[in-house]
Amino acid sequence: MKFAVLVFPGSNCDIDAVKAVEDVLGETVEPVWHTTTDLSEYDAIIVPGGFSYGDYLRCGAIANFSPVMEAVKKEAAAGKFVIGICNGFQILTESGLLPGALRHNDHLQFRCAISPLVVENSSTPFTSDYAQGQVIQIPIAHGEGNYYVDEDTLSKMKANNQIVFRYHEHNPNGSLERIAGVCNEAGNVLGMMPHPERAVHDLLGSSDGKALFTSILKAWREKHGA
Amino acid sequence: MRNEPTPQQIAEEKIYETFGLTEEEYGRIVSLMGRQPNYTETGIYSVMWSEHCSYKSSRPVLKKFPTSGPHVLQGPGENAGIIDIGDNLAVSFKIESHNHPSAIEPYQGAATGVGGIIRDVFTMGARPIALLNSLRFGELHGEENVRNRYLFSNVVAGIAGYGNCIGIPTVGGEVVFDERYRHNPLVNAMCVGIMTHDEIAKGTAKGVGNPVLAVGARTGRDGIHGATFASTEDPHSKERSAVQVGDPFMEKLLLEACLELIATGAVIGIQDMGAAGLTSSSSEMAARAGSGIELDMTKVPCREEGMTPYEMMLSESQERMLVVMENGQEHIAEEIFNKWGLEAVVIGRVTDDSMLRLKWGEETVAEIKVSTLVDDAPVYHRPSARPAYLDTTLSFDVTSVDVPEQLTDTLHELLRTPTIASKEYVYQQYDSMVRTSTAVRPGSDAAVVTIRGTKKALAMCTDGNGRYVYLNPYTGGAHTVAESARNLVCSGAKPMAVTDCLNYSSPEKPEIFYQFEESCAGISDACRELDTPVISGNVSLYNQTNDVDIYPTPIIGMVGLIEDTAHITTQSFKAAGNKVYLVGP
Amino acid sequence: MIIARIHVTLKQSVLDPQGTAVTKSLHALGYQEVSDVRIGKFLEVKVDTTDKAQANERITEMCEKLLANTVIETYEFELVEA
Amino acid sequence: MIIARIHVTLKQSVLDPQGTAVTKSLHALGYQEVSDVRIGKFLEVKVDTTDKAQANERITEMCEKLLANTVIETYEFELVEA
Ligand SMILES: Nc1ncnc2c1ncn2[C@@H]1O[C@H](COP(=O)(O)OP(=O)(O)O)[C@@H](O)[C@H]1O
Repeated sequence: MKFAVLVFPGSNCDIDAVKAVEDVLGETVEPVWHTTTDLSEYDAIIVPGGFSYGDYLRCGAIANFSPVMEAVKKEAAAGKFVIGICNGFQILTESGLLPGALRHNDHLQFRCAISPLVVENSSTPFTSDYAQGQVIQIPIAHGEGNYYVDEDTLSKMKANNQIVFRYHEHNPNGSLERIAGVCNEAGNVLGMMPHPERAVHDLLGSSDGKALFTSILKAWREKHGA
Repeated sequence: MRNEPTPQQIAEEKIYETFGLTEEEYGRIVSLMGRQPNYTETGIYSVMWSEHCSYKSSRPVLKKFPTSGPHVLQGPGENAGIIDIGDNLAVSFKIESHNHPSAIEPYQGAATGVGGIIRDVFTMGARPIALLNSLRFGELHGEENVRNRYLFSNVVAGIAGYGNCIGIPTVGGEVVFDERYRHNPLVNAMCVGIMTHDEIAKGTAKGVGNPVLAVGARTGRDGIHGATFASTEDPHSKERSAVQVGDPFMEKLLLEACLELIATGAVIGIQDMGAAGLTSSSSEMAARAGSGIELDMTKVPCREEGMTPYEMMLSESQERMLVVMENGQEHIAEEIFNKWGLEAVVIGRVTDDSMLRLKWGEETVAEIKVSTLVDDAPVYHRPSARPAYLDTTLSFDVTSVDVPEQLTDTLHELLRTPTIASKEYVYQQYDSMVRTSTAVRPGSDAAVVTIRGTKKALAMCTDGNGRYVYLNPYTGGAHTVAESARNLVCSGAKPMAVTDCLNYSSPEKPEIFYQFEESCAGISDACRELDTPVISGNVSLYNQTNDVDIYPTPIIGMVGLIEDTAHITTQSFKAAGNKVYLVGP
Repeated sequence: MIIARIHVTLKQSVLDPQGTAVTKSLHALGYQEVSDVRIGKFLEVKVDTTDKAQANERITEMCEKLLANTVIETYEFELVEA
Repeated sequence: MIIARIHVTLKQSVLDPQGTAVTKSLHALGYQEVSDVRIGKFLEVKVDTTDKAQANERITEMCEKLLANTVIETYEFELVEA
């Protein structure tokens, strides 16, 4: 299986995503510069965290116009797995691949901590190695992770099982209904504020993020009969 | 074209005094030059001879620090020091103050302080892997302390804003609140980087004819006279063009581009344009190589229109570097910088006549012998006098204090004081985990950062205890080093080397100079004893307002090596039933 | 030369965390008369043209595409000759 | 009820990294005619009073104290009756 990790000017969790794929899965993973226009050779695309374009104007707004994003849309439509983490989630909402938007944290501060999450939907290609309702420890690190979506869209998302993660008990940013991660209707595009790539080794304080990567590999194998 | 005072006016109207030069210093310049300096030249001397750049009051004291050892690859004198940690790996680190800018504009002052120290480390060729800081503010509670709270929250936000955006984890630091710092908060930032031995870069301008490039951000009128302003008593009274605003996004691009450029091997020398910008970077790079530099000021990429050579030389715009390339290799820099969306512009050449020469097209607008800026800067052996208060403090009998009856209440009271209470408010705003190498996050004695591909890890901490140093300068200084060493040892590391940031009041007051000398002697002796040489550092003097001097506050940043990540230890109790020991003399 | 003065604000239906925080701070400072604060962006975009109609069209495009996120924000602008 | 419409902008000589990034992005999107972008804040503060003179004074105070950072920013406002 072959992963792409997009690199925008200002991305800074790109390396972490590469290391996580290498360490957890041992599959091929390549950093891909934002000017690339063809992603067809990859099976999964990671839009990593960081501060693309300094997060100036709005998080993810400028990155959304990078040439590579057209290719992401194309591969997403073709059913490839796309996961946006933190800034990547913001970019995916800006691009319209995922519903909603991310506002400033309600307390207006950046927040970095290991945050418990509940797996709300364990039937996505990203979460099948978790149990439904499992509580996992995953780091957060963001200033604008306060998820918003209008009521109509939210009820459609619920009906369609698109809420994938919620913060467990404590809401660290004011997010609507404690939403921490959502997927698209088809289920092949996931966006989440917490950083699974930061929770892949006990030395880092948690290894609960590993199952997200193993889930993707499992889903890919099932799809390709490998 | 330029509406500047003439050399005669500068002499007769003593305009040099507004630049912070004394009459004696001005006289020295005239005799070194053999003529009266023009406006641009006076400006250049004033920043190079400022306390901030020349260390004119502190140099004789700093000379006493132990600075060498078998593992020291680069001691003080470069942008940052470097130590060897085996396996062909080297670690570079330095601490620096941004006290005065933070007192005026706390968010941007702290942010640009972080930006500056990061540049010092990556110019050495190292990839920055961790940030730390050490902060001092006035008391937090009460109506009268609104401004202290404002300074505190905005300094923390500024450090977070810059470090988080650029993607270097802020893994440690310390904060103390005391009335003594009400008007003079301290903001010291430290950066640690890692590289292989062959990646080490230096700040030299060698090789006649080699091109000199300005890279990164454009030059604006920011912070002109920042360096001299950093050394004068009242930051508010000084005229200033504008506060410098940090652009961490630009710095992230600059960092990646510079490391990529250094890796090509075509770089001769590279230096951050920090305090005193183009002036200090060009003259220090030339001085280290014993060469000269000629710059065409019409080539300097400017952000604002109509900037004069004087303004360009003194600008403190952030996120800029000066690079000397091998002749004919300029295009390598241009290509790499273009890829990162940045500019790399040839603005001059290395010469062999030992002069810093500035041209405006054909016209020569300044011409100064480099060695007179760097080596001939004045050195002051300030008078020193033992402060009278020491008689009382040193003879104070601790046992004369009554033991409180309700010790539990006393304990609660202590735990409530902001200096002792948890600093989670601070460090939860810092991304301490980016780069996924942080094994021990803020909140323990020292932070621990692992080194990918090896079993090794680095432990690091910053410590200072101004009140202790005030009460007993020599022992306080030594204690600061010992505290750092203990913190490292408790995390499982062997202490390796030290960087120091020396924050004091005016060295012109003999009692303060005594504190300075004595505490540095304590630091020196402790560093010798613990075999942790001083490899880099920074001095911040004149931290006083009216009659209030800050406590003498030397901050020690220490880095230690953990040979095997299995040896990492943390502070917390692990399980019920475990035995607790008290060890020590 | 035309300058577009653009205001980008959160839609009424979207809770404004910054505004709420500033309201609280103002109350803490004793400004009890403040009942609500909304915080948005103010952009000044200098455009090298003299054709107002065209500028109007282009600025609208820029707002729709980049300057505002129409999921949560609205925008309005005026063109000023400079 | 009075609404203060407040514009807070960076002083001219102060670097505006956001504005620079947006200018570049607009160029990349093909809006070559854009020569400069400056980004500031726009605040609407609702004040429970009918006394314009007093509102004027209080809003000035709020700007000086909290809403603008006068070391690097300038502000201006207008009062609108609501
Ligand atoms: N307190 C100190 N201890 C040891 N070395 C110091 C100290 N202060 C400054 N130095 C050394 O003096 C040199 C000049 O420092 P500085 O002017 O702070 O550098 P920069 O140009 O980055 O501002 C540096 O190499 C620094 O390591």
